[in-house]
Parts: sequence; structure tokens; C-alpha cells
Amino acid sequence: MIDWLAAHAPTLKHWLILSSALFAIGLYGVLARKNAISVLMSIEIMLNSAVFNLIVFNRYIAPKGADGQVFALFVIAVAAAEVVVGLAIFVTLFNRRKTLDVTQVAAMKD
Amino acid sequence: MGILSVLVFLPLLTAFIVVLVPEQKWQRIRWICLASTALHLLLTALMTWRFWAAAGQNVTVDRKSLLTEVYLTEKFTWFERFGVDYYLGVDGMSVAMMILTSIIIFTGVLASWEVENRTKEFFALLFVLVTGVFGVFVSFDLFLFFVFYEVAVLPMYLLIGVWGTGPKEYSAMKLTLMLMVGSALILAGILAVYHYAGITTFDLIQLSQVQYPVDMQTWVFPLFFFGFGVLGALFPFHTWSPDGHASAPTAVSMLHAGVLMKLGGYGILRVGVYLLPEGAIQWALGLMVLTTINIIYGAFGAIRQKDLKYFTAYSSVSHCGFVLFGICTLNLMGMKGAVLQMFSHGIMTGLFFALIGMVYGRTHTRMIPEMGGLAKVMPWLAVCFYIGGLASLGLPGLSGFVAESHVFLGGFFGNQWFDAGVTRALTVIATMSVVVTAVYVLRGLAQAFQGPIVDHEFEHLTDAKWFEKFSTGTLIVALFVVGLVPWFLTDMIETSVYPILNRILQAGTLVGSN
Amino acid sequence: MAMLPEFILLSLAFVILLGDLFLPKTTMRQWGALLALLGLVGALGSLLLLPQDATLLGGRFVMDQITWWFKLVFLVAGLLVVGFSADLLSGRIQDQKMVLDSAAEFLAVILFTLSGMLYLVSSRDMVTLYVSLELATIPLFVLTAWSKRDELSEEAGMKYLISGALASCFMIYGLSLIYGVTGVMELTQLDAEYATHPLVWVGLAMVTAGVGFKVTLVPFHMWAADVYQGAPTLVTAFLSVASKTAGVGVLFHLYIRVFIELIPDWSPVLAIAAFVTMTLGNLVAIVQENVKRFMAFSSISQAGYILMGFLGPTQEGVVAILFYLLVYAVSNLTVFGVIILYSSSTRRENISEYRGLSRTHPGLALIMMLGLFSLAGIPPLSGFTGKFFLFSAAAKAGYYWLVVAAAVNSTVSLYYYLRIVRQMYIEAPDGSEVRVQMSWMPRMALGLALIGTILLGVVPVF
Amino acid sequence: MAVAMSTVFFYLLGALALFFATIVVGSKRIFRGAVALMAVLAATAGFYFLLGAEFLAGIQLLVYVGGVVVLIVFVVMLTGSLGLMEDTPSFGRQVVAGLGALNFFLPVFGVLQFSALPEISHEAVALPGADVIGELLLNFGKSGYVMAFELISVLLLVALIGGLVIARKGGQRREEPT
Amino acid sequence: MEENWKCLSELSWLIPGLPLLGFVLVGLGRRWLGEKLSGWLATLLVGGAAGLAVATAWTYFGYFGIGGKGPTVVAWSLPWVSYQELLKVSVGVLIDPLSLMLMVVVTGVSTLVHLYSLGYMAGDSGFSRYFAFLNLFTFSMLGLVIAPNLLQMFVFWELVGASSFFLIGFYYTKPSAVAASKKAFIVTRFADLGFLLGILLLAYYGFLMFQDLDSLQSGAYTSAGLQVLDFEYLTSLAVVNRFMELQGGTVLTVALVLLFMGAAGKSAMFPLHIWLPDAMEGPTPVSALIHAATMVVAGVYLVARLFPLFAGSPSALELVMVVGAFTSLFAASIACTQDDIKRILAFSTLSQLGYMMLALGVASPAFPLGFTASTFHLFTHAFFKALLFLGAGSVIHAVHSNNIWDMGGLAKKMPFTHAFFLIATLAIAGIPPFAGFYSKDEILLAALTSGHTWVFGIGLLVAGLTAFYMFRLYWVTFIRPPSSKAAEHAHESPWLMIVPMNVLAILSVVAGWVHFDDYVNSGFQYMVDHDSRVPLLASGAAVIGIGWSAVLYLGQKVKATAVARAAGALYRLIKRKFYVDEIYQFVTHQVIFRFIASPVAWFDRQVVDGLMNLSAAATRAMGVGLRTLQTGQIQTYSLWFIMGGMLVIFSIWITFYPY
Repeated sequence: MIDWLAAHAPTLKHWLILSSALFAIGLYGVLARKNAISVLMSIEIMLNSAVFNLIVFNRYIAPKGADGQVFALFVIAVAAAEVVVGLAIFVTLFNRRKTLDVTQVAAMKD
Repeated sequence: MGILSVLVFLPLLTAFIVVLVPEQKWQRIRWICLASTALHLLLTALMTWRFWAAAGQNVTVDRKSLLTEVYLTEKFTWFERFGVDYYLGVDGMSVAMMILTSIIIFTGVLASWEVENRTKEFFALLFVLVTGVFGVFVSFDLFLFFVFYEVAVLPMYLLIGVWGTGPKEYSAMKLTLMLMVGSALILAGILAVYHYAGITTFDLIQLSQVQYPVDMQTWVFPLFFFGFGVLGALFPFHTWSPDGHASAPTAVSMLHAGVLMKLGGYGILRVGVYLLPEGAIQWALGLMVLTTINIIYGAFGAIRQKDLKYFTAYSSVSHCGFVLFGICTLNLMGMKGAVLQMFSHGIMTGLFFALIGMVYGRTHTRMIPEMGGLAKVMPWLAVCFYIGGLASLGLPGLSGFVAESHVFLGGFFGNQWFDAGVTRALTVIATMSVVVTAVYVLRGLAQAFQGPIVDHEFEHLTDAKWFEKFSTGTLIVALFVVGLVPWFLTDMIETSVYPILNRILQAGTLVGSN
Repeated sequence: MAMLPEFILLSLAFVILLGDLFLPKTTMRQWGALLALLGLVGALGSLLLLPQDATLLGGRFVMDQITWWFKLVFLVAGLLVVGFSADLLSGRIQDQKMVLDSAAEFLAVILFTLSGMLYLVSSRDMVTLYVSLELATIPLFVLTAWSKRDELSEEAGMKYLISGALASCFMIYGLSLIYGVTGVMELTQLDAEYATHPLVWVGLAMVTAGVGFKVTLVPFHMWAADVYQGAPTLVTAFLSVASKTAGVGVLFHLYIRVFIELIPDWSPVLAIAAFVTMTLGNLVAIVQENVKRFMAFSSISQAGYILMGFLGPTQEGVVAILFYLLVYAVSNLTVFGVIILYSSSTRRENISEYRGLSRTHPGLALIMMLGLFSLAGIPPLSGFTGKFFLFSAAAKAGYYWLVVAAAVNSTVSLYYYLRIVRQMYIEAPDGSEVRVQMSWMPRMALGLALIGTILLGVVPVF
Repeated sequence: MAVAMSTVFFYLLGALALFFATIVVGSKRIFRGAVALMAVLAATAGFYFLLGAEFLAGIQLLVYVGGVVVLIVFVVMLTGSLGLMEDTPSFGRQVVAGLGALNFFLPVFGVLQFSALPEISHEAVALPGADVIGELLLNFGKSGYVMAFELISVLLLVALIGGLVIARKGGQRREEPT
Repeated sequence: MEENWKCLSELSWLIPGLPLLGFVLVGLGRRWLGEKLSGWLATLLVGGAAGLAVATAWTYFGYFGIGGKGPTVVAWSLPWVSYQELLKVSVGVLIDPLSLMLMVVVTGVSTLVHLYSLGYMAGDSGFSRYFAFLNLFTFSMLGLVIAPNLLQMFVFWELVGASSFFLIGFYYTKPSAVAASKKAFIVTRFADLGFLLGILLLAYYGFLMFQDLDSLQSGAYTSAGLQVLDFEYLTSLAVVNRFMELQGGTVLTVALVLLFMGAAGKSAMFPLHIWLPDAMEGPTPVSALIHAATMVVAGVYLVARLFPLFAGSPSALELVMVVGAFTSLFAASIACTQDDIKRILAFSTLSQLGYMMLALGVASPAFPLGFTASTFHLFTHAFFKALLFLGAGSVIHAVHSNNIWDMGGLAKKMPFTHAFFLIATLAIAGIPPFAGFYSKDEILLAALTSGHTWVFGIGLLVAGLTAFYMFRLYWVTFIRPPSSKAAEHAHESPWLMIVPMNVLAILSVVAGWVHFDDYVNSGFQYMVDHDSRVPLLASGAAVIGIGWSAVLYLGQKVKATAVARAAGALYRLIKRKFYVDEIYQFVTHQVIFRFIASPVAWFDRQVVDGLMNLSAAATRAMGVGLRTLQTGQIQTYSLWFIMGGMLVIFSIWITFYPY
């Protein structure tokens, strides 16, 4: 049982497939959801899968260095900044338009 | 600052001065412009004399040289990384064209003596246009040539758009766009030549020494021919000319039909044929057929025209067809005839449009059926119209005949690559246009000027004032001078056509052999 | 000392912020723009004096001739935008609704963005590149949503944010894939065997998508129209010039420095992208009514022309791109200058509302016309020279069909530029006499931009 | 033994992460989505532990889960969409979104399947810890990231200022929408 | 004798120079000179030219003697246009018997017409303009006559056409005059097209053979500085033989036919004659000078000048003969039915020109008599036809109407005009002592001796018809009782008009006695036996004609109307000039204008323009179509974004995957 489990340890391919799956789900969220905040949440998932990707590569491709982790750190910080700005805009948008439904907020067309 | 730079940038300087003059004193603007064009005429004469002195020395201009002798040159590097330099120079053809342009702009200013609304901008734009045209005729660097070529095209939009009559926006937009599409083709051509040459320079003379691969020439020459042809009123692309000229104000249509359309022919000769002789040989016979259609089509088109300006526009399409036909013959007489025809047609159309402007100023109609018996009321204008008409149908003693006889002889003699039967048949068709021209010229003029007076208010119309007499007078003198004493012009043009001819003969041995 | 311009900008931003805290309320509104302007002039001066190549921090911060040129464009753009902003911030324009609040923060954010862009072009490794790119993008979301009274501004901000976030996700995912294959953070000349690895291609493609968003290449250009229209005109100007140049900087670094062997194989893709970008930009611009939306599509088509420089990575192509970026920046800002000044006084944003401008404000009309003609590529203005050498670079790479297509496209572009010229010069004014007042600073900035548009074409800069 | 444990954890946490991600994306209630997001991020933190990047796991939990998601919850409440029952997107939108997601996933999946990924060593290796990361962050040398460090601080400052300006304008001087 | 020939030949350029000077002075100086002075100035200048011409002729024949064919001398030349190496065209004066004869005729008749016009045109508003154009015409006619090369001839040929256009359209307020001038110019212009093509053909082949012919003659041509288009070169024997061999002579024939087309246009031969009758709209002295004596003979002069070439191609001569004969018969028959006095004279000119062409047609190297006969008839015809026209002019001046049936009984009222008119009518009818008889007799002799008997027959018939219609005119205008009030109190014209008619009357008598052969002949030696039957037959036909017209027209009741009704349809056909005018009208207006010109104009407006507008509209439509992509929805943007991203990956996948 143990050795069967050991034999089936996750290879790099499994990790990457997992991260791309997460990315895909985030993508689906961005395209499908109507509420702006849900869209933002889906984007967070995508960002998270990218960071996860970095760590996987750091662990398996360049275990000596910690570049991957440093980059991950920075990305998390940037994500945080992004969310701050995003939510600020969403709040003012809500105050003016009383809705955050992305399909309604389309005053500017062709 | 050689004489050529002065010649090119004097109009631009005038444009600036004019802009500074306050709006109300619009009379003074006219006088400034007239003074500047007069000065320009003198300078051109001086330049011609200096050119003649310089070219005269090596009268033993050996007929075999492949390089265009360029005189009065000014050259300094501009964008040295791309091999672009500010290279002005003059040879026979350019001098002829410079004389034509300075005469036309001089008479053009006189013909637009009574432009009241926004005179300042009108003359400023007009002189920017003239700078562009002068620049093209003297620049021997392809980049500079193209810069001046586009500068010459753009003010047209505003000139026609603001001061025009009738569907002015539509025709202004159509004219500008079609000419710009033409210049798009030329740009592609220039870049192709620049990159196939291998040497990073835009200098026309150096580029002409390169032997371009023949298959490259096959697709680059039509780019040049059709690119420049759009401006030279080549058959399928000529539709901008009737509308453009009909809506343009007098001076603009004088300048445009008289000079700008010659840029097309000049460009084909200077850039198309000179750089890509093999391409020229391969294409010229087919294009000869097209230009013959051009001639006949323009002539027949003119018969049914009711509006004087459309009438002249179609006739200039036909005459420009002669220019292109002459170029396609690829022999000495044909090409010399093409340049002569450029000159003579320039003067003729300038005269015609000036007169139409003056008649329109009086009768406020350009419809021939509405006019009648004007000769009794304005004899001077009627006589000038008739002289212009006779010149355009090629009456000997006027410049039209000299140019057309060159083109017919050139067409008839043909060259050793073309099938003699075809060229001769085409020349015969082209000569027939002379009769058709006679038909529409005489019908039009007789209906407008002879016969009893149709509209009774025309009775009290006045004849030409001093400036109108002066401008039409200059043009008519030019017509007679070229008609009676052509050797002055033909020798000058011949010196510049020989190098082009030698390159074709040298190329001919290649095309002929493979 | 290669970092001097960046330091000047950052310190200036902090000075303005602190100034706003301690000094009385209105000082920053009145003098903030002037202070920023002086700072920018100082930065520009320092850039001109700096030696053109230096590397700091062990290769993390590199300054070479090409980077120098990019920084020049950024600083010029920043200078002009701050110049134009003087009246808007100080509230001296009649139309109070157009006034931008919290002037000090606005200036500070702009300066921070500029410093981000300067760092962007000097960074040579993935991390610094990504962070400076985000520093150059996220503040723009803020700027877009800055205007209080204009409800479109928030909507534009929201759209810009979501698209921007999506693009940066693609960006990081791509970078991570590249890191995964190369195993190293530095983005230097990739040796051949990595270049053929499929993962790298996917990575590069996703990074291109991310950057394409910023440079408004066609599949990724959708956001541009709404954001350009919604954002305050000043920010639109900044967006269309500085942000696009930053994007081109990243593309430049990727395609010319890192993945240079890929160019011969990728250039057909790039050529098609260039063609589609310019054509779509031009075609849709024909039918636009709002002048800001019109400028959006015009700048999309300009991005198409710039892409032509990437085709033949010869020395000529690089020079052509750099020159055209400067020319585009100056010409675009000339036009935007007039739009800003005209719309800030008369709140008019439709092309048809520019009728008779040549009668009411002859000076403005002339400047606008020269700017538009330079964008259309009419000699002797600089736009022509720029486009000519760009087309020459594409021709050298053998894409003659693209050159002809681009030339015809610029003719179509001439058509819609002339539509505005027609409104200004041919149509009669509609009688509402609203005089546009300008203090000295915007007037000086407009003059500077105009002189740049004209002289760059004639004076041999390179 | 450890490898076996990692396999178990990998598949367990993987399933967990994917499940919660679908909830974030699919649930009608936004608040429920926010909570699901928290779970996904926590699962990722678990992965980091698995991969040996404990410091990162800590950061993830602290910043992401603690900060970002809390902020999102806070805004959800602020915009009164706590109880908001967002109607499920129309079937057409779902299909298109699914297609878009698959359009990304399939090529990447294909590339991963067919391209030669570097072979990896399974033995547990200690990834450099916080000390190495800290040293890298402030190292002026060739491999240091001090510039990025400075820039990220500026970025966070700008985000802060931006957020304040935009948010304040809404709250403090609330003019009636024109 | 030798030195005044030298000095006169130097001054020969003055002959055309003086009328040119007249044109310039009178044309430009209208305001200062005033009417009277400009009229007299013009007349004096042309008179001077006439004096010079006669003096040159006198010294020429004095110096070179008569009898043999005088040498052709290019007295003076100035380089004008240099097309190519061997195609340098110069303007010059070529003197040889033929050109001298014509110079004398042209300047003589022109001076007399000038004098006559002083009286006829007195009081007309465009008085000085009239004299300016008359001088211009004389200058261009002289230029044509003395041309040393084909191109100069073509140049002045066109100028003659232009000046006749101005003169016919002199009364430009009259629509019919305007239409007539337009028609004349266009028809001649159409004919000149043939002339031009002929020149091109000759120039091309002449150029090709110049080199080796020159080497054959060991540089004779180059030493003489000859150019391809010079007459001396074209008509030199070597060239003619070479042309005859060239493609079996077809090239030569085609060239000559084309040249003859030009000549036919100017001399109003059959297909191209429609403009001459309408040209009568111009003032009568103009018709006298241009449409009787000078311009119309230009065609004959062209064929005469190129006679050696024509001799080289019998088929070309054949055509000339046939066209000449047919035109003379055709015109003579129409003349019998016309009522307008000037139309009758116009058709009689047509028929006499046909005579001259016919004479040239029958001439050949073997029987060159035709050449001299035609030039002799040209010489005499100029005088009596001019006189007829001037007589008609003074009659119209008196009666103020052209229609002969309004006249009648003018013999008593206008004795001088009647006398001169009678002399001229006798001359043209070919009654022995008068000029017409001798020249017509020579033509008939030439036709007979050269074996063209059917041509001789037509000649005789035409002689009879000519006598018939001339005397018909004479009886009705002078002898029959006056049929209108105007005719009753008509009075004699002033002396200014009588004197020139007097001179012409003397000339029409004397001109016949000149032994023409010594002066002008074609240079081919020939032997001719004067068959005495020919003069008898000719004068007999004339007498029959006169008698027949007296019978028909002299009685109380004009029996001619009865005959006309009897002839019915045939009479109407001839009266309507065989409807040739209507055919031309139909061809030009219906066929050319409706079926070619307006479709071209429509095609240009709709199709070519349409295409341009279509492309513009298409671009705009694409723009509108693409604009709708911007839905404003953030989702669609993101979708495009992702699709685009994947597109990039996919395209890379294609370019790279095969490796």
C-alpha cells in the first residue's frame, strides 16, 4: 500500500496540471460571474494558481535558489495592492450605480 | 543657400509673411504675393540662364552617357543613418518644369485677384502647395522627392474644401484620398528600390547605377507607373480630376491641372523609367494601349460635357494621355514629346481655367448652354479662349502642335522591342483624337461665345480688367513662344532625355537577349 | 548615479505629498503642478547629462542607449501631461465640473507611475520587470477612476481594473512557465535549446497577451475604447502615450533582447498582428463620433504601425521604433493638448462639436491640424519621417505587402483625421461663443509639443 | 514513507482546492463564495507546506487569507450584497465561459502531456527558508532583489493613496449622482 | 540679271513676311490705326508682296530662261524644330516655276480682293478685323506655297484652314455662319488627319532608307544638308524608285492615298466637299479669294508638288483621276439646280477643281501633258472664278439678296458688272478667245492622248453642263426682266469695286494666250500631237450648253420649271445635293454623339466613379460592422482577450510544431 502510494507520488506534470486547472476555473469565473466582486475573487484564484506554479517550479527545477519564492512574495503583495484599488473602485461604483452587476454597467458602447 | 533652395523656399517664406499680415488689409496680401511670384519668375529666368551657361559648356554632351548631368547642385546629409540627404539639382527637364510652374503661379495669383473670404489662408496654402511642386522638380534624392510630392498634395484638400464651389467636400476628399493611395504605391516602390539596391542611399543617380534583378523590376515598375499615373490622370484613376477641378477655385485648378498633373508624368520618367528600364520595356506596350484609351476616352468624354470646367477637365485627361503615351513609346522623340506636352498642356490648361474663372466671375454660370454670344460683350476673353482652344487642338504655330507632332512621330517610330504594327495602329488611333478634340473644342466655344446673345443681362458685362489681361497675355505669349521658337525648349529637354534613353537601350540589350 | 531621474521623481512625489499635509489647503492646488513641472525638467536634464550606459545592482538596473531613449519619451510625455494639468488642478477653468480634486495626490500618483515606467525599461530580470510593470499599471486604474462628477469615470476604472488584472494573471503565469523552463530569473539572451521548448512558447505567448493588453494590440484592445472615453481626458492622454510606450518597452525587451532567435519564425505572426491591429483601428475610427473614443482607435492603429518595426530586427528597425515612439508621443500629446483645453472649457467631446474652431480659436485649430497631419504621416511633419523609416524597416524584412497595406491604411487614417479638419475649417461655427482660457503653463506645453512635432521631422535626430 | 504521505496529502488537498474553487465560481451567494475562496487559499498554503516552502505558506495564510479575503468580505457587507442572491448566469454565458476556460486548459494540458518536462528528484529537499529569502530580498549584489523590494513598497503606498482618494470621494462629499 | 536674281532671292522671305506684318499691325493696332488707315495699310502690304512676287518671277525666268524646267532653289531657310538626327525641320522659301506661278496668282488675286473689299466692306463693324484675317490668310497661303518640306506645308496648311475658319465665321452673330465655319474647320481637320498620317508614313520609311541611299550617292544628300521630309529628298529619283520597290509599292500607295485624302479635304473633293457650299456664309470677297482662287487649289498644288512620287504609284493616280472626274460631274449636275448665286458658283468651283484633279490623274511619266494642263487651268480658273464671285458680290451688294430669281434685268442697271460678268461667263464656258477655252482644251487633250477616253467623254459632258448652268445664271440675273423691286432700282457699284473686276476681266482674257508649257512643266520629256478635233468638240459642247439654257430660261414663261416637274424625283434629289449633308449630320450627331460620346460620359460618371464611391462605402460599412464588436460588456472584452491569447499560442503551435 505504502509503496503503491510512493510509486504514485505526484510528478511535476501533476502539479502543473493542478495549477492550470485552478487557473482555468478562475478563468471560467471571470467569464461567467456577473457580480464584480465575484469576478475579482475569480481573478484572485488565477493569481493564486500562478503563485502556486512558481513555488512548484522553485521546488522542482531550482531547489537550490529561492528566486521562485521571492517572486511569489512579490506577486502576493501586488495582488493585495490590486484588491485594495479594485474594491475602492467597486465601492464608489456601487454608491453611484446601486449595482455591481457587470452586465448593467455598460454605458459606453460602440 | 544656392539658387535652387531659394527658388524652393521663397513661396514658403511668402506664405509666412502673408500669415502675418492682418486680415482686413487683404488688398496688400495680393500685392505681396504678386511681388513674390514676379521675383520668382525672374529668379527662374536667372536659373535657366545659369543652367544654360553651365550645360552649354559641355555642349559635347556625349549622347552615350548613362548618368543624368545635374547642375547647380546643393547637397548635404540629412538622416545619414538611412542615407537620406538634401540633394537639389537641375537638368533639362526640371528647368522646363520650373519655368512652367513659375509662369502658372504668377498668372494664378493674378487670376485669383478677387478672392475675398479668408484671403490670408488661401494664399498661404496656395504657396505651400507651390513649394511642394517646386521641391519635386529639383530634388534628386528619392526621400526628399517623396516629401515634397506629399507636401504638394495635401493643401489641395483645404483649398478645395474651403474655397471651392459645388460638392466641394466630396470632391476634395475624393481627390485627396485617390492621390494619397497613389502615393502609397509610390512609397512601396521607393522602399523596394532602396532595399534591392543594397547601398544605403536615396540618391537617384547612385541608385540608377545599380542593375536591379529583372523580376523585381516587373512588379516595382507598375507600382511607380500606376502610383504616379493616378496624379497623371491615367485612365481608370482619373475620376478625381473632373470633380476636383470643377469644384476647385480658379487659381487652385489652374495650378493643379497645369502643374500638379505634370508631377505624374515627370515622376514616371524621372523615377520609374530611369531606375527600372527593364521593367519599363516589359510593361510599356501594354500601358501604351491603356494610355491610348486614356486619350480617346478623355476626348469623347469632353464632347457631352455641359459645364465648362468639366469640359476642360476631360480635355486635360485626354492631353495627359498624350504625356503618358509619349513616355510609353520609350524612344527619344516620344519622351521628348511627353515633356513638351507637359509644358504646353500646362500653359494651355492654366489659360483655360483662368479664363473660365474670369467668365464665371462675370456670368456666374459655367453651363455652356446658358451662355451664348459672349464674344460681342467680352472680346478679349473670347479671343484668348479661341487661342487656347486652337492650341489644345494642336494648331501649328502654337505649342500644342510641336508637342503632339513629337509624340506622334515617336509613336510611329516605336522601338525595336515592340511589334511595329501595334505601335503604329495605336498611334493612328491617338492621332484621331486630334479630330475629336477639334469637334468638342469648336462646339463648346462656338456655343458659348459665338452666335446671338442668349441671356439679356449679359449685355452689360465688362471685358477683362488689367490684371486679367496681364495674366492671360503672359500665358498666350508663352504658347506662341513655344509654338514658334521651340528649339530653346527642345534642346534643353533633349539633354535630359538622352541618359534615360541610353539606359533603356542598354537595358534593351539585356531584355532582348534573354 | 544612473538612477538619478528615478530618484528625482520619487523624492518630488514625496515632497508634494508632504507639502499637501503641512502647507495650507490651496497651495498645492495652485503650485503643485509648477513644482512637478520643475521636478520633471530636472529629471529630464539629469537624463540628458547622464552617461548613456551604466549597470547598477549587479545587472538588475541597466542603462543603455535604447533604455535612455525610452526614458526620454517617458519624461517628455510626463512633462507635457503635467503641463496640461495645471488649470484642471488649480480650478481656474470656467467649467467647475471638470476640475480634478485632491491635486497633490493626483500629481504624486502620476509621478509614481512615471518612476515605475523608468524602472521598467531598466529592469533586466523577471521580478523587477513584473513589479515595475504593475507599478506602471495599477496607479492608472486609480487615475482612470479619479474624476468625481463624471459617472463614466468609475465604469472606465472598473473595466480597466478587471482587464488589467486578467492581463497581469496571464503575465505571471507566462513568466512562471518561462522561469519553470529556464530555472533562472534573469531575462537575458536565451540560449537556443530553451527557445525551442514548447512551454517557453506558451509562456511567451501568455506574456505577449499580457503586454499586448497594455499596447492595445488587436485581440487585446477591447478595453481601450471605453477606458479612453471614460477616463478624464488628461489621464487618457497619459494612457495613450506613456502606458503604450511602457508596453512597447516590455515587448522590445522580450522580442529584441531575449527571444531574438524566435523573430524569423514569429515575424509572420507579428506581421499579421500588425496588419489586423492597424486595419481594425483605422476602420472603426472612421465611424466614431466621440473624439476621445476616436483617439482610442487612432492610437490602436498607431500601435499597429509600431509593431511593424519588430519584423526585421535589424539595426534600422530598432532605430525606427524608437524614433516613431517619440514622434507618436509628441504628436499625440499635441492633439490631446488641444482636446483637453477645448473640452475642459466647453465640455464638448463630439467631433461635430468642433465645427468652426478655425473661426473661434484659429491658433488651437492650426495646432490641432498640424498634430493630426503628423499622426496621419504627412510630410514635412515628424509623423511622416517616423512612418517612412518604419515602413522601410518592414520592407527590409521583405514584407512589401504589409508596406503597401500600411500605406493604404495611413490613407484611410488621413480620411478620418481630415473629418476633424473639415469640421474645424469648412463648417461654420455654431455661434456659442465660449472662449478657451489657458494659463501660461498649458500654453507653454502645447507650444513645446508643437515644436517637437515639426522639428523632429526635419532635424536629423539620429 | 514521507513520499507516500505527500501523495496522500497531494490528492486530498488537490481535491479540496478544486472543490472549493468551483464553489467560489459557481455559488449563487457571494458571501458563500468568499468563504470558499478562503478555503481554496488555505488549501494552497497546505501545498506550500507539502513542497517545503513553509515561509511562503505562512505568508499566504497571513496576507492572502487574513488580509485580502477579509477585505473582500468586508466590502461584500459594505455594498449590501450580503444576502444578494446573484442569479445564475444564463446557460449561454456558462457555455461560453466554459469554452473559454477549456480553450486555455486543453492546449496547456496538451503541452504538458507531450513536451519533455525535466525529470524531478523526489527525495525531500529542504527549500531555502526565510533566512535565505530575507538575504535575497535585501542583497545589493547580482542576485539580489532590493530594487523590486523598494518598488513594491512604492506600489503599496500608491495603492493605499489611490484607494483612499477614490473611496473618500464616495463617502465624504457625497453629491447626488448627476 | 544674275545679281538682281541673287538679291531678290535673298529678299524672297519678304513675300510672306509683308502680309504677316500686315496681320500683326492691323490685328493689334486696331484702336490707333482706325478703320480707313488699317484697310489701306493691309492692301498696300499685300500689293507690295504681289509686286515682289512678280519681280522675282520675272528675274527667275529671265535668269534661268524659259522652256526647260527651271531649277528648284531653296532661297532662304531658318531651322525651326529638330525632332531627331535626320528629322530637322526648317522654315524656308523654295522657288521653282510651280511655286512662282502660284505666288503670283495668290498675291495678285489677294491684292485685287483687298481693293474690292475696301468698297464692299465699307461701314462694317469688324472692318479692321476682316482685313487682319485676310492678311493672315494671304500669309499662310504663301507660306504653304513656298514650303521647302512637307511638314512646313502641313503647318501652313492648318493655318490656312484656321484663317478660313475665322473668315467664314466673320459674321459670328449669325448662327448659320458659326455653324458653317465650325463645319469647314472640322471637315478639313478630319482630312488633315490623313495628311498627317501620310507624313508620318513617309517620314518613317524615308528615314529608314536615308542612310544607304546617301552612301549610294556618295554623300550627296548629307552634303546638301537634306533632311528626310524635304521635297528635294522625297522627290529625288533614287528615293522614288526605292519607294516603288518597298513592299511592292503598297507603302507608297497607302501614303499617297492618305496625302490625297488631305488634298481632297482642302480642295473639297467628293466625299469631303460638304463644307464648301456652306462656306458661302462668309463675306463674298472672302469666297472670291479663298473659295475660288487660292485655298481650294492647295490640294491640287500638293499633288502637283509630289507629282514624281505620285508618278511612282499608278493606282494612286488612278484614284485621283476617278475622284476628280466624279466630283466634276457630280458638282456640275447640282449647280444646274441651285437658286442661290453663290451656291451655283461654289458648285462650279467644285466641278472645275474636279477638272484639275482629273487632269493630274491622267498625267503620267509617259504622258506628262496632264500636269501642265492642270496647273494652266488652275492659273486661268483663279482669275475668271474670282471675277465671277466679285461680280456676284457687286450684284448682291446692289440687290441685297442671294437668290437669282429676285434679280433680273441688271444688264441695263449695272453695265460694267454685266460686261465683266459676261466675259467671265464666256471664259468659264470655254468659248475660244477666252482663257477658259485654252486650259480646258489642254486638259481634254491630255485626257484623250493618255488614252483615258471615258474620262475625255465625262470632260466633254461637264464642259457642256458648265456652259449650261453658267448661262442659266447669266440669263436670269442680267437678261430676264427684273422680278423684284430691289432689282428695279439697283445701281452700279462704286468704282473701288469696278477697277479690280476690270483688271480681272483683262486677265481672264489674256491669261489663256500664255504659252504655259514653257513656264511650268513636270520635267518629263514628251511628244504630243495636237489633235485638232479636241478644241472643236469642246467649243461645240459649250455652244450646245448655251443654246439649251437660252431655250429653257429666256422665254416669257420659264420652261425650266416644267422640265423640273417632269424630272420629278430626280430633280428633287439633285436639288437637295443628293442628301449628302443629311447623311453627315446623321453620322455625326446620331451615331457619334448619341452612341459613343454620351455612353462614354455616362460610363465615366456611373461605372468608374461608381467603383470609387463603392470602395469608400465598403470601407465605411466595415467600420460600422466592426464597431458593433464593442458591446461595452467587460465579459466580451475578456472573452476576446482569452481567445486572442489562445490564438497567439495556436499560431505559434502551427509555426513550430512540425519541427
